[in-house]
Amino acid sequence: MNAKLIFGMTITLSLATAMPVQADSKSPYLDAKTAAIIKRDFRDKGIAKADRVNQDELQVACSKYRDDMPDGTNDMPNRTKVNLEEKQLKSIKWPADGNFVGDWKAGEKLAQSGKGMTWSDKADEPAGGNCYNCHQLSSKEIAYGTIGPSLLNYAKKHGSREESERRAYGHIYNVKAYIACSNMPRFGSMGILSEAQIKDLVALLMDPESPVNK
Amino acid sequence: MGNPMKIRAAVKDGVTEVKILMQHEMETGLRKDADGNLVPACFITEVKAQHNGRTVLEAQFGQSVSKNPYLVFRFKGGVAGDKITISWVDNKGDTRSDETAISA
Amino acid sequence: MILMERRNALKAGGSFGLLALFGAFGLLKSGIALADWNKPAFTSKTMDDALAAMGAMSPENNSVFIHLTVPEIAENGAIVPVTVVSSLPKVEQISIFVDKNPNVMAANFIFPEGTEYMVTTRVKMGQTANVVALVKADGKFYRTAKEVKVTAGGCGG
Amino acid sequence: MNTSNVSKVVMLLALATSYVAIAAEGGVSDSDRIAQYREMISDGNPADFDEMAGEELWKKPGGPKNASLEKCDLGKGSGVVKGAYAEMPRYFKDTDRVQDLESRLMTCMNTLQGIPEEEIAAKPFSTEQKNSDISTLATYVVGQSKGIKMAVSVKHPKEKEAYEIGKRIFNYRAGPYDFSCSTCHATSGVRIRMQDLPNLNVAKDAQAAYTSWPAYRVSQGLTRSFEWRLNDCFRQQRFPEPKFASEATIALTMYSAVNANGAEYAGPGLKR
Repeated sequence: MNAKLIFGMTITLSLATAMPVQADSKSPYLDAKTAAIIKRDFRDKGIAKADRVNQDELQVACSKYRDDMPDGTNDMPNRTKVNLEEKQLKSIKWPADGNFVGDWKAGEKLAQSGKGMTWSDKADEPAGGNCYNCHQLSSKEIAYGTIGPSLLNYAKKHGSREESERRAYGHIYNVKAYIACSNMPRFGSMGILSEAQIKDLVALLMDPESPVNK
Repeated sequence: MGNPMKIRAAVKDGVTEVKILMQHEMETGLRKDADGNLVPACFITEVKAQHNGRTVLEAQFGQSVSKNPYLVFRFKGGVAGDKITISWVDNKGDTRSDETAISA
Repeated sequence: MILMERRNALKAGGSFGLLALFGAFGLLKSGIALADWNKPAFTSKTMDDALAAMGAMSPENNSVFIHLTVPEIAENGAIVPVTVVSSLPKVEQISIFVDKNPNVMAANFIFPEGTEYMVTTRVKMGQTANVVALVKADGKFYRTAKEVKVTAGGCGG
Repeated sequence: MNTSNVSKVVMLLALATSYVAIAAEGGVSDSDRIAQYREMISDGNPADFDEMAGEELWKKPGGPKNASLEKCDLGKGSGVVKGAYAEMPRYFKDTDRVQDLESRLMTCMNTLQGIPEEEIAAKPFSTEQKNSDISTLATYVVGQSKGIKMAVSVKHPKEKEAYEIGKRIFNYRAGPYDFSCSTCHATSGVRIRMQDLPNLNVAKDAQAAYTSWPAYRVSQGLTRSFEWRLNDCFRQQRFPEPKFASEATIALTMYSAVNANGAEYAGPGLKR
């Protein structure tokens, strides 16, 4: 969790304070009270420690504004968005060997697994990619989600082979470098998947033999 | 002694429809608990449905019947107020019997 | 209505003595003895073995007179609803199998005269498999089958 | 016509029917198939057993004070269970705060029966080994609102405030995956894996979702409360655990319940 700025640490508002409120959508009082409640009402369980509720700069901004909404209700100022994306791009660690592609079969297994980082997961078990939860990646697998776009025929859709590989790696490593408030996790930047695992997923997207491109 | 079941029996146009929901774990004997130990098999093996004492359906179950078994069947005859009795036995010899009256 | 049923069930639950009596004499020695639990059939690992144990070596395929209703997709394999209706005359029994379960035979139903040739129940399925219905009518066996896809539920987290 | 002719006709008719069925199949989506599955299992809900057990618990004297919960005030007066859930969460004068059903049950178990709240909160959810009393009681209480229209008030300032805080928690992104409730529940017509996701900001979806909880969960073989539903959402959000019946979970419940107003309560439900 590099690049994690801890917000919400300075809130000193007492929850016991009874204060007449005008409850509406723009209320600094309610924002502060919500933050204090969240800090107080969540606790450690398994590997999920209470400090996970502390937001970084991106999470704060994306809780306040919506961006990349399918219904077009984007209300984040463009300057904020560009600024956030530039910072996120810096957190991407590109492969030192210049190779983006691993084993697509290992990638398919990762894509099917929804495990990782919940309080019922174990610390020493590697996380899955959770890909099918939100994306279609095979015309044979009927249990795929639609929160994200279908990735069928990915290899044919994103320019030259090199560009596509680099794009795929970057999006999996930290999608927020491209879409500030995307629903997708920052798999590399947040330490969810290793470089090798991300390469396996790039292979799943790019290999002509993988179900994505069949 | 097993837990109570839910029985609904209703007659329409001379046919009585009986719906039964039984409370039973229906353990297959193949499942492991959180500690990795096999949970011993425990499942209903036989069910009998009677209308005023006459058998109207007999069933035998294996491990593949779902937890809290559900059963629907129909028989000719039966009038409102008649007694429907459902009984089961499991592989450990536990039994349960409940009854209800047919409604119109 | 629901309340009344609940009361009946609770009342039944409360009268232990009566139930013990039911258990000992009502069910097991009711005069109309239950057919024996067919152990060879219920412990068969393959359809062929199970059919042999039921005395149904080569049942005739018939999806016209046996109407098998199952969902095409089951959101969870723990409950798969199955309804079998037969329009054959003189049905004696209807059996339900899941061809890829560890023990393939799920249930067997025996129909006395006057009971309609239909039954609904729910079975467990470990994976995508065929649900098979076997009907014995007038001494002969008939079968039909349908595939049920068992899907990965939720987000697997 | 002899018998063999009759069977030929029947055979032809059946073939024709199955042909029509196959032809129509092109228009059947997986969502339709799942809807068909849910319809097929909708009768015979094992949650009925928890309703029965909950009613027994409600009426049975227990706790250090050996008292029943029959005098518990769920908001419609002492002992009134019918329709109470359809108006919860709500503001309670005696505790001077907004409470959801489980929170209120905890208050009653504490004041009427003398059971310490920590003891109740330590066993909030049923497990394979043992049903949780408070969860079973909740199943009974919600069943007494079946068919009654959801009418959760935001008239009291604290009710309005709970709703507004709930909305903020709903949109609060955090944790290693950057998830909030809204990641999955603020867009219409999407699904995760095979499951359709309700857009809880929209009345139609919020109504269908909220009024079907608590529910018997087929995959777990247990009846699950609304507090459990929220708890497990946070688990999958990769959050730490929300404290049982805390201000945070009550506020989120308030947000969901108010958005479901106007719909007939239909639980306890039956889910995959």
